[in-house]
Amino acid sequence: MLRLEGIRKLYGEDGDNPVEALKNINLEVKRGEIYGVVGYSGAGKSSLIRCVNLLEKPTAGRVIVNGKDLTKLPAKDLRTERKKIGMVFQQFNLLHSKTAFGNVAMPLILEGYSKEAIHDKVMKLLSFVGLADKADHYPEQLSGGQKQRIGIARALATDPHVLLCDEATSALDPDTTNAVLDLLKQVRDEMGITILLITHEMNVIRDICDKVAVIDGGMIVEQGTTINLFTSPQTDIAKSFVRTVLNDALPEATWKNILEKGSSNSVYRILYKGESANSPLLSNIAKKFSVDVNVIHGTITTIQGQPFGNIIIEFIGDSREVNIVVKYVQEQNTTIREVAADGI
Amino acid sequence: MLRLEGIRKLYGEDGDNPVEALKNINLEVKRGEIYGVVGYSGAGKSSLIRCVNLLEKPTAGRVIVNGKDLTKLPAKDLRTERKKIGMVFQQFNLLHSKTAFGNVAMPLILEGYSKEAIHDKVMKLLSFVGLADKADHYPEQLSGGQKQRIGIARALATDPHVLLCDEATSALDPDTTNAVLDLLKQVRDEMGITILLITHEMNVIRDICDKVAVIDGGMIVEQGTTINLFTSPQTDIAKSFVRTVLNDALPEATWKNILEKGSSNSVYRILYKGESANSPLLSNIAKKFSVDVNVIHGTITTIQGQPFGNIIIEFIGDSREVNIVVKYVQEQNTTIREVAADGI
Amino acid sequence: DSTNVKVGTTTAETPTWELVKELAAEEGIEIEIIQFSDYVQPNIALDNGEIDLNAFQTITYFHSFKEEQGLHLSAIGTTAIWPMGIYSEKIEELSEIGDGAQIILPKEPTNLGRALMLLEKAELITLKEGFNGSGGVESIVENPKNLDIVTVTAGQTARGLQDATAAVINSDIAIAAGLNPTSDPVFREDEQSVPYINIIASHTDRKNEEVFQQIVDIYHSEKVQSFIEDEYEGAAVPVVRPIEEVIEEQ
Amino acid sequence: MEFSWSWFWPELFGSLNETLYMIFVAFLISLLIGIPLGITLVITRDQGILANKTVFNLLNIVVNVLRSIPFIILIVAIIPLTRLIVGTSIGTTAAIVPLVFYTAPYIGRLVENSLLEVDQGTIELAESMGATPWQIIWKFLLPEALSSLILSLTIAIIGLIGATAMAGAVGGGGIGDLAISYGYNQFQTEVMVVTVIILVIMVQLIQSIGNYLSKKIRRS
Amino acid sequence: MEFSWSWFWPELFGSLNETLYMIFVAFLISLLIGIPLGITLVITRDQGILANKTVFNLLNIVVNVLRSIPFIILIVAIIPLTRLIVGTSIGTTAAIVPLVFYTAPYIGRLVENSLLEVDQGTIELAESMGATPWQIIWKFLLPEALSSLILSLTIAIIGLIGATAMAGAVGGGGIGDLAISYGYNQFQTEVMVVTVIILVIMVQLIQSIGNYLSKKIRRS
Ligand SMILES: Nc1ncnc2c1ncn2[C@@H]1O[C@H](COP(=O)(O)OP(=O)(O)OP(=O)(O)O)[C@@H](O)[C@H]1O
Ligand SMILES: Nc1ncnc2c1ncn2[C@@H]1O[C@H](COP(=O)(O)OP(=O)(O)OP(=O)(O)O)[C@@H](O)[C@H]1O
Ligand SMILES: [Mg+2]
Ligand SMILES: [Mg+2]
Repeated sequence: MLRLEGIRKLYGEDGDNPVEALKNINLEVKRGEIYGVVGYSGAGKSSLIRCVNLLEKPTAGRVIVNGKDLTKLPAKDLRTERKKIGMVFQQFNLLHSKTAFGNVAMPLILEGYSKEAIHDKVMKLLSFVGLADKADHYPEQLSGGQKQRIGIARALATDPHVLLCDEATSALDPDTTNAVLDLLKQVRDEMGITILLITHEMNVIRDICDKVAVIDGGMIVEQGTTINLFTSPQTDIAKSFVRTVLNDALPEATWKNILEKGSSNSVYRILYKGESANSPLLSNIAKKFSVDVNVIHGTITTIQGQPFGNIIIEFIGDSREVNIVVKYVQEQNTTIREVAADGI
Repeated sequence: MLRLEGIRKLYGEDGDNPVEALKNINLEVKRGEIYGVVGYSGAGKSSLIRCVNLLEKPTAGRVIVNGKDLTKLPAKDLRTERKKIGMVFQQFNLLHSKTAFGNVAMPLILEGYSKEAIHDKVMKLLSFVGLADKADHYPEQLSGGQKQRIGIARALATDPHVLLCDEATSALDPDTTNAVLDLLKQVRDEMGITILLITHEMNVIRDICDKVAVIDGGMIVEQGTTINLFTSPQTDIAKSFVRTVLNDALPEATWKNILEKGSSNSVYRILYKGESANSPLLSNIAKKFSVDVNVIHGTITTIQGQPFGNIIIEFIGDSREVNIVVKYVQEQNTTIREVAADGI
Repeated sequence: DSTNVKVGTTTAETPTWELVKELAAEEGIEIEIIQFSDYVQPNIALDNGEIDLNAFQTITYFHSFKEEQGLHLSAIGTTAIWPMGIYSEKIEELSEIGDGAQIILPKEPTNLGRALMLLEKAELITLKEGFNGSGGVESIVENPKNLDIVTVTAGQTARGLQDATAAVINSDIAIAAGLNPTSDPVFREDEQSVPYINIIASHTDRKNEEVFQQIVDIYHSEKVQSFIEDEYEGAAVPVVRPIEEVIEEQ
Repeated sequence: MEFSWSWFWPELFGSLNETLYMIFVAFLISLLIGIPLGITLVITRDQGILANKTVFNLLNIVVNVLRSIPFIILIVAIIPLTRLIVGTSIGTTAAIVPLVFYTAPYIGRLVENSLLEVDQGTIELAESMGATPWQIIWKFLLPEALSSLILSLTIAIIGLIGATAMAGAVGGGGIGDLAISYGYNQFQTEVMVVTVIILVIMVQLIQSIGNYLSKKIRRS
Repeated sequence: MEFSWSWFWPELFGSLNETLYMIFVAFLISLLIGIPLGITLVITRDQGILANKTVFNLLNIVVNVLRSIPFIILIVAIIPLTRLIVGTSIGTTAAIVPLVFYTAPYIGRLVENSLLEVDQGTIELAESMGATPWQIIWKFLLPEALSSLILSLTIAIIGLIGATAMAGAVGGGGIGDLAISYGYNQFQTEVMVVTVIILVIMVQLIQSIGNYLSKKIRRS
């Protein structure tokens, strides 16, 4: 549905210090997929998404949407294709001269919808994003999150085939974020929309994305299914992103506590996923061995429907017994490793 | 240091449909405190913070900063006070005509600092926010997060006594957010700056705030220390915010699983905090009773230096034995309650 | 329709033409007055046939203009003389004009050449040989007193009296500005000097049209003559002479 | 020559009539030419939505040429054209042609300046929606610039009023010419005062309407 | 009358000199008056940073009055003032005074329009920093509006060049007057062509510089 091939983007080409924001990006999003892109600030995420609908002309590479190479299309055909691509802008890009209603109505007006059809559709969308009562407000009378929601409603107005979201929930509180994500999921399920989504909130990725790409310095450094990224991130940057949701780094204070007690050599991290998460591992250990198990940190959760645990435990007991326990855990097909001095 | 008394804010007073954005807000932030404000989009957070430095004139109420009622000050004195109040804007408000350097330098220029002093200070701040190499870039050549960081650096330039942050990290990736939060903590510890901070990211609150207020519909519906809010939120809205970090709602899939196994009546939520978190509770249960303990969901973490756990466990075993276990847990001064049908 | 006649003129002469219009109406001639604030357009428009007559210029200006532009225009009647004078608030006699004195001249083409000739006649400057009234300060060949000659719009000449040593002022402007064109000037044009007689002009092809002659006759009527004398208080001196005679003398 | 009120009033109303006629028609036509001109200057410029060096340079020069010729010379220069359009080069209607040649490029420049102030994000938005250049102009650029455009057009119409005073050169008449011919040339202070007062009222009225509309649209 | 190049060249250079002198001095002074005027119109208006109805209304009316008076009448109206300032009402220097009266309010309006386009957030930012009104104007408003201001001033200076052509009325001379006196009134086509070409080049140059600077500042 959407394929980027060898995309390169150089800003300020003719200036003194050009910035290479994207270096050979290859990425494919299938129809109906929700694809997330994460990366540090300035990594090139916005540049990437803006290349998809050619708001930013890639310096090199091909952008294939729905089988057509957009970089090769004449202006008229590009417009036709763009109509099928909705976009939520990082900076909202609302029209100051239009009310909330007018902003959402804009793409419908361009399409030449009838007045009633526009009214119905817009009010439905505004209700969806919880702003039906703000229909007559102008952008400067709206809060940051309200502006963002207008941007989302607008992007969905014409039932696009592809939706590009640049930090579409970054200004939203968790509840509103969830509502928006539910809406996106619903739209995907019902209409098969394809979504490319930039975010720095890993819970958004966790809750909605099928696949993720991690971008750093203009390159994709890691990509794959969401569950894989969460359970076995490869790059440091991916690990650091995953940590924000899975909370797998031991807080300094806790670590200090442990060190003071002198028990740092019996602190282990246990990672388990899928079926194994359902067997009462900790309970078994306590029952079978003469060690006490203390969970000091971690998260047990569900990612894309699969249980997943990442916990740090302290074994209290004889060190030889602890070694036996560790072996036992390994036999259960579960990852266990001693926690290093930095708590990771 | 900073006190709001009976603040009320009515927008569009003379128009057809005025909006009452703030209703009788009372709030006090002590010197050196980091005070967080959370709330849904449109709750009135920005309005509140903008009333503190009188960017928005409150319709009623007093704004006392450093012992002075700002609403009563003549223009000149108000300016003097404002110089001591740094502000990070939700929409950045960068000057398009100035480079990153120029934007950060602005408050220093207004203060009449020498050229060298300005250069040193600005470059230090830019390095702090990781943008030393972007000093010569203009705002439109910066990414969303980079713009926000410029805004942060600018707000800190004149070593203000009070810092107002309106979603200062909402456009930042987790690592950058952490760096910024560390910086803020450091500034607070070293210079005793007082910080009022709006966010919808509960991990920001968790990591940095001493106190929190939850605002809804223009009113403060809950306020207190961060640890209290996290461990015993009172209002639904506070609970919903806490959930985003503590992850205390059981995912639907997991719950469905449990229901299918028919063991829903032995699913319990255990909440423990402070010292009690350090005794190997689960291990004790497993050892003492003939039930298996399976942790199906939850988070064990540290909030403001105190251990805190919020986990959902399934007891596998005889229901009478389970009842005994529940009593045992209660005797350990730990909260335990059966999980309701909605997974909460 | 020859009974409808468009006459192009300028503000100063409009009152007279209003009267002529009234009188002509009695004879079944309908006159439409078109006021110009410019001295080029009336001749161009006349040549184009956009107006039927014009009356605003001296015979000298008229001749040089039509010759240079190759226009087919003819003078068909005289109107009046608007004698120019050299006025001053600073001096009583021409001889008092000192070295480097500033003299203001009106700049409109019909006025400028005439003002220069007046200066020449006052023996302040010498113009190039054969100067026919068309041309500007570049026509001065000798300026023994190094006069600083500045050209301004006619309306400005009187207003600049306070600033300059002397000014050449049209008599209508002088009156309007509260000056007396007969007694105030330090030097004045001859009231009957042929070159400065203002004329009525038409397209050459139509110069013999009867209605035009009728209008000239009305202009020369007793009523109009006394009107001019009253209305302009001496600023305009009516001239009733056959046009052929004037052309010959010129 | 004495001043007479009985002569003056009908004269004044006639002139006012002429002025209003000239302003109305000339402004309308100038709008019709000037706004598209300004738009074209914006969209064809380097990095505009229909960037076209040739068209931009051409129009830019045409505007500059028209803007640099003194009005009286402009009047003469286009006499053949004037005659072609209105059948005569003399009179109030004929004066409208040079007035348009004067005002349209002026409006073009003012519109250009206003439109250039529209945020780049607005154009991005429009492009992302697949808007046609036509739609970008009408649905995005113009509405977003409207507040500034109105002030620009206010400036233009007041400039036009100033220019009508020169229409007397071709027998256009009007209140400005009345002021000059009688008030200035004939030293009739009464005429000068009354006409200037009328002009001031006219300008004040137009500016007030412009300010009001612009402010209402800007909402701040 | 014949045309003579030997007469023409020195005349042309003299006129060019006069024009440049008038433009330079008049523009400079007009800037010094017009920019503060425009700024004051912006900051004293309703909801401006120094909102003051009386000052705003007063200046608004003064600007309107000056903008509504035909240039030639403006010249007369301020003769006493001109005399007071430059000692005479005749000549190039004297022409500068009415040119300033014409250009300064014009610049005021253009500056006003440009400044009003500055984002409200910029002023908020300035206020949050405790900037004085003076600093808000110089450090925030003007730099942020600079690109548009430059185009506005380009429009103004070209308008001023047009007005200098009328300065001939008080003996100001200049290239526009040369064009009118010789090119137009005396039908010396050569003068007309050369002077108009010079004017066009001048305007083209100014507009190009304006466009270039404005674009460079806008960076897009
Ligand atoms: N200028 C204004 N005129 C009218 N209503 C306004 C204005 N500014 C804000 N509001 C309204 O006041 C309410 C509070 O706005 P505010 O910006 O304080 O919300 P917020 O809590 O900061 O939200 P967010 O998290 O989305 O930024 C909103 O409903 C908003 O629509
Ligand atoms: N117009 C431009 N000119 C020069 N450099 C630019 C331009 N736009 C972006 N950049 C640079 O390109 C890099 C990538 O920017 P981009 O906006 O894609 O980042 P991002 O990943 O979206 O970051 P964020 O999360 O902060 O929004 C940044 O270093 C930025 O400074
Ligand atoms: Mg971005
Ligand atoms: Mg807000």
